Amino acid sequence: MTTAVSGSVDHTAQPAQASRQRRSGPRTLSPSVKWMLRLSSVAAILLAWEIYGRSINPILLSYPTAVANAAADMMADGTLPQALSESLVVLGMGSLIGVSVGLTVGLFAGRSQIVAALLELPMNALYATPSVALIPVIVLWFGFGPTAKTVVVMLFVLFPVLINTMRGVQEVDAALIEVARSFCSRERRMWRDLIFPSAVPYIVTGLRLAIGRALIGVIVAEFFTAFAGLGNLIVTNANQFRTDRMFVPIVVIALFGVLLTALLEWVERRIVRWHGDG
Amino acid sequence: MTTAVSGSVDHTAQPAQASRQRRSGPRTLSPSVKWMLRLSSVAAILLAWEIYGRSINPILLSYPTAVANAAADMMADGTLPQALSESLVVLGMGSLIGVSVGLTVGLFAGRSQIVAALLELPMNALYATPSVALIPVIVLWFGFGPTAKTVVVMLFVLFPVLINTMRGVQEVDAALIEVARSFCSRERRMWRDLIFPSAVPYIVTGLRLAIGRALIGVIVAEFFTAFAGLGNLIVTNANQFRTDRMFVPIVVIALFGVLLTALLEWVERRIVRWHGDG
Amino acid sequence: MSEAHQKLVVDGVSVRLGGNEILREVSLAVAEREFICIIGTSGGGKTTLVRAIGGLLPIETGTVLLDDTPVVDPIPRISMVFQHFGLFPWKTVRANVEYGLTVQGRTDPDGRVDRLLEIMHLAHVDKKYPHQLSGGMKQRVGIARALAVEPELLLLDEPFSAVDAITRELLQNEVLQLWERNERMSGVLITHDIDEAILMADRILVISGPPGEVSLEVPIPIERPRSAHSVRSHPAYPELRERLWSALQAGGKTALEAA
Amino acid sequence: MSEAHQKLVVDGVSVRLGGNEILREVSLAVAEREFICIIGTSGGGKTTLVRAIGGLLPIETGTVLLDDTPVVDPIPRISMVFQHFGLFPWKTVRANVEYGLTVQGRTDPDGRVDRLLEIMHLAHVDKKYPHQLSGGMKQRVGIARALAVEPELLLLDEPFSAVDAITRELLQNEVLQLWERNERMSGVLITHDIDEAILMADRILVISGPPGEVSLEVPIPIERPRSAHSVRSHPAYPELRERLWSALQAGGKTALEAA
Amino acid sequence: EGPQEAESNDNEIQVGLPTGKTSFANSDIAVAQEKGFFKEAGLTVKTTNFRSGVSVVQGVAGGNLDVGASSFEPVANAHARGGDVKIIGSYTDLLAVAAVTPKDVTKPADLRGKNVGVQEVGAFREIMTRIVLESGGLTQRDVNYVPVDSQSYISSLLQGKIESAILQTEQALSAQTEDKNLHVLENLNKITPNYHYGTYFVSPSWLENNRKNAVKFLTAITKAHRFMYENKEETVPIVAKSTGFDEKTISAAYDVMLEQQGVFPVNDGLDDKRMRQTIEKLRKMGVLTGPEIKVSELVDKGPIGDAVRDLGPWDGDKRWR
Ligand SMILES: Nc1ncnc2c1ncn2[C@@H]1O[C@H](COP(=O)(O)OP(=O)(O)OP(=O)(O)O)[C@@H](O)[C@H]1O
Ligand SMILES: Nc1ncnc2c1ncn2[C@@H]1O[C@H](COP(=O)(O)OP(=O)(O)OP(=O)(O)O)[C@@H](O)[C@H]1O
Ligand SMILES: [Mg+2]
Ligand SMILES: [Mg+2]
Repeated sequence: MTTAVSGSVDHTAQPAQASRQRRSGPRTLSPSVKWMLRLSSVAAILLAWEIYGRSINPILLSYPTAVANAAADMMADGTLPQALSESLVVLGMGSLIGVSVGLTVGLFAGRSQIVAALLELPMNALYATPSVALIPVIVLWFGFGPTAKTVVVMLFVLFPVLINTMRGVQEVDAALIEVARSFCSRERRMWRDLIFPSAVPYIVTGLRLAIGRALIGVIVAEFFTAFAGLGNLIVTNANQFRTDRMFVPIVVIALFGVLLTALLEWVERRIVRWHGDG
Repeated sequence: MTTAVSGSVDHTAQPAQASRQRRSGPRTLSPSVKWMLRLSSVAAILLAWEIYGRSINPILLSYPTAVANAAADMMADGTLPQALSESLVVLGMGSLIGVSVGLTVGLFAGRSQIVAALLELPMNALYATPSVALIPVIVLWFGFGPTAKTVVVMLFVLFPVLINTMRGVQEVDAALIEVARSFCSRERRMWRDLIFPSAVPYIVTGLRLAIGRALIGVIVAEFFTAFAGLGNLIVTNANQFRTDRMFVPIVVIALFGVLLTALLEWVERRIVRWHGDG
Repeated sequence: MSEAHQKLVVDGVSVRLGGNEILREVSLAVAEREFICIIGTSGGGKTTLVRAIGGLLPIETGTVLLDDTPVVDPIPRISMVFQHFGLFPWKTVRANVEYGLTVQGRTDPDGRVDRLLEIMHLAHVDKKYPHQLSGGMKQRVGIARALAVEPELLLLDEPFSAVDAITRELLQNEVLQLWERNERMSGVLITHDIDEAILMADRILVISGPPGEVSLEVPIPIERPRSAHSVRSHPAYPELRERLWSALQAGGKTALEAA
Repeated sequence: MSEAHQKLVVDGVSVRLGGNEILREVSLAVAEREFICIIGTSGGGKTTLVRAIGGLLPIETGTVLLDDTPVVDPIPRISMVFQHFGLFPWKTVRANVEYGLTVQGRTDPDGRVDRLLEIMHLAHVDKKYPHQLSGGMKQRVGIARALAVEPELLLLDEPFSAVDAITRELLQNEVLQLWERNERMSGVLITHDIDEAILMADRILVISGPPGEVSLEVPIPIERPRSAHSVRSHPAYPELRERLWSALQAGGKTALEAA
Repeated sequence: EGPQEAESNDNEIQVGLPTGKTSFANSDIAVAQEKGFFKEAGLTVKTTNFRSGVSVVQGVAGGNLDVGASSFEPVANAHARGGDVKIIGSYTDLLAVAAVTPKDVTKPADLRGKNVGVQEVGAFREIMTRIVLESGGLTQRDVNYVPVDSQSYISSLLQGKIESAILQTEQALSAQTEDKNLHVLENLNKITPNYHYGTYFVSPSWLENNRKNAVKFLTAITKAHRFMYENKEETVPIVAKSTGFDEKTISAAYDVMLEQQGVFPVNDGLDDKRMRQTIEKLRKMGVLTGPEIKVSELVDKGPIGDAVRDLGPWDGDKRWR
């Protein structure tokens, strides 16, 4: 029941309906528009690549249709599935360990200034050390097998997760920490109720960065520690200048990057339901 | 002026002074304790390396004192300063461009769903693409010189900055955006007053990740295009089994990582004075 | 036009948030230089209403008109004090108060910011950051910020909720004085204090909800200037208070028990 | 011991924050089952005082004793309602209310959480998240959370500041009833509303500052149960109100004008 | 640096070398430089080291390098895949590498079941490894391939992580001084004397516009090769400087490479038969795939022919080619 407005209003005086559209602020695009934008950018890039790739020296760059043909061949002759399965094992194990270690150490180091101070310099140094220097030592300790590869992937994944997690933990709202303390939350509980949830956006960003790193880590590991998987496919085909075939594993990796990122975002949206949309 | 307590208190009943120490909560370590912890972890690692390094074949792994001697030699004969200066130019230019582009694109993409949707797939794909695939194209476009190296470093730096900045912008407090809108802040101003400051912790984390990536990017660039700078020193000395000399540029890189990170933190502390300490 | 004296007209405004109907066809009007108060039970939709008036929310049906022009986006002529304070943590008290002026590219020729810092008793903390302030201080910064832009329509969402009785009386008087001295400012104040509403308003609206509707509208016949004392001793006061109280109570039941 | 009836003793407590002296040698005591109110001007140090009592702040000098044991860290027997609400954004209303119990590893055998959700009129929003609540709703969640752990000392920092007059009266009564029914609970309530303090307190302390000091202490001789009406018509009321008001005013000048 | 400058300065040549640090086999350029042969020809030559022959081929194909130095197989592969490169000369047409193993490996057949270090499958060192294995009647399936990048090649050998590595002659000798337990199992030139090793190559479009410079370059290189045979005293220090090895090692390597085997050609060094056989070998091993290639299309003997004609051919020694 609405009461009368004090003073009558001219209902037709202003084209209010028309101008309601212009409302600015955090615009939310509809999913279909988003998909259109996404696909159109991909299409534009593929087209440009096709045109440019056809125009230049074939040993430098292939083009999408040639790569697609090569991919079909490599699926048919079994080289691609085989290489893929080899790489995926390393990718999975290495990422799993890297993410677990990064999360755990990051949570501790973000919360404890002692742990942070102890780790700080060695961590920053190790992170900046090129893998060329580390690989001989890794091989020395872990041999040439899958273990060494896993360690390489782990090292690639570790730092983005660790550094982002650490920062996320440090940025926890001090007021909420005080609330948790006032309810006598023990440290362990505090992580679950407060520190972890509020660090989630940082952690997700770390994971997102880790995805790309993990995929590149697999390739690097397969270059330097054993002839297997997608990395091996890249090298052998690169040595023969079979650019179309060389690009197949690379495109597969890139696709993986896209898929895993999308998966991560989907998982985050499912878990973090409490978030305001603006 | 304090008024009387209603009911008298036994002042000596409890050892309150003694137990005041146990107060938990966000402990703040004094700078000197922090430095002690930092240095002791570094000392422990150097000692372990020295002992382990001396125990195994010197061609595999050198040890700190030998590396220090080699560094002194290389300073004296000018090889190190020369290589360093070559690498630093590439490092500086590449990082500068990578950070600028990452920041700019990240701010835009974080704020505009259209930009984000357009960039999303190509960005995720490119980020997961191993540099082996990109280097022939980079060389084709930019030659073998410093320009190509700069581009490689830029690509290494770009993504951590971009992805973290983007997320930082997306995590801006919706309530504050509403405040800014209510005061009719134009979009441009909103970035300065609100979006940028609140994204700072994310951006700093991105920069921190970028430091390590930039340093590794320089080495990769110097390996895969024309040999030069510190990367060249690594390769040349490795080829001649001079492991102690090989480790000099590697240690220099690692030190740089530590120094740049410390610098970043110092700058952040100077800029972000408003922050509560917990 | 004949309706020129109506500064703000809210006509049949409905708002949905997160799928729920929060406001249902709310209509009201505020005349030029009028000061109205809105009271209503917690969760009734008061904040949502002022956000809609301020152009901050998409309206489902209806219109908000300021001087006969639809308000679709925020406009500089309206400014707002937020229930959640909404201070920028990285700006000092002074910079927060200056914010509206800066952002609208305006200067402060008459030392308005200094005066407001004085009036709000914030001059001594003008270089502090929000996390160093008490709750009441934060609230006063929010009020000063909204007043600094000298709006034609001032929207105040529970502006005195975190200040003590003394400061509250001081601030009530200050806001009323600023309003009286200003020739063009109309005001909409949300409060949960009936006495405050009677003290300050030309007219009081009671919003009950959800979904929020205007369930009562009473003009306050008490002549200005008013004081807490003069209001309470006014002959109309007991009946007024009683009416508002029962309207609140009726709406309150709905609001608090609504599923 | 002869002092066993003193539940809480604050003795000569001084606190510094960010280099400033916020509390200076504050002493007070709360007896078993006593309910005291603290009033004082904005920025005077009230919040700081209850944080110190709750074991949340390092004390520079002095002691806080609960049942003659120093409170150095938070203890489960004390719980607190925060002026800033302090809800967990990622927990539903129900999970927020249950928080204290969960965190202390306790169960809810008597359906206490459900009852509190009812009492606080939150049952219908128990699955919502804080960002979907109005200001008053958030405040009620904070109160319910503190009550759910049934503390021996309940610290309430302006717990009714964001609720309307009706809800406020309801909640005041609910809190008083919970307190009366509970055999062991003492209470310290910070408010900026003198009438609220008179209605609820056995004794009222006025804090003036900064630095915060106890500038007045008055017992309230009005017999319980009280109601808003019975209090106002009590013969001691006008004089009480007048005393508190002027104490507040005296302290207020210091607080608001302090450099 | 870069192609733009090369175009603006007609007499400047950018040369890409296929190893991170210049090897003895590529030191002919250093000799030509030091002895002023390039200057005499009116050329300014700039060299850049690369990670592998593949990178050099890409540089030449992309127009960033004028002349590339690389072993035969990347060039052949690039040509087969439409990469448009042409061989115009050789730095060493005979193999100048050796298989190095611990002393308990006395013949290639002993490598059965051992860890064998290779850098990349399908790259030069892996092909050489397979040739060694073949000579002992083994295939790659009879050993464990272990990937070792160029930096840790030798350290892995010393450490026992791998038991065979293909090294440049000077590296092989140096490795033996580092670890007395190592020895040269076989010089590859012994096992496959008719394998074409090192080439200088260009892109046809560059050759078309810079034919004179190509002739000048090859003239200076041929002069350098001849000088190296005639003057060990002067050659050894120059090579030692460009490779970074000590003179003793280089002197020993000189004896193997020049005195015994004569790996540097003194005439055109482009033997059709040798190249045809190399192509066949690569095809058989599966490291050269794709369309048929003809030596006549892969090689342009014009410039080296002109150079040798100017200098006058050498003969009289079985090493002279
Ligand atoms: N972290 C801090 N650093 C410096 N000063 C602080 C800090 N926190 C609080 N203060 C100061 O302490 C004083 C008391 O603050 P407190 O929050 O205790 O006041 P209060 O009595 O609760 O006021 P209100 O009624 O407005 O909430 C204020 O002047 C405030 O500026
Ligand atoms: N984003 C949202 N999604 C869903 N419901 C919402 C959202 N925001 C507010 N609401 C609901 O809208 C109703 C009105 O909220 P509003 O903040 O306008 O109330 P209010 O009258 O200002 O109350 P208070 O006096 O407690 O501040 C509440 O029931 C609240 O739960
Ligand atoms: Mg509200
Ligand atoms: Mg307070």
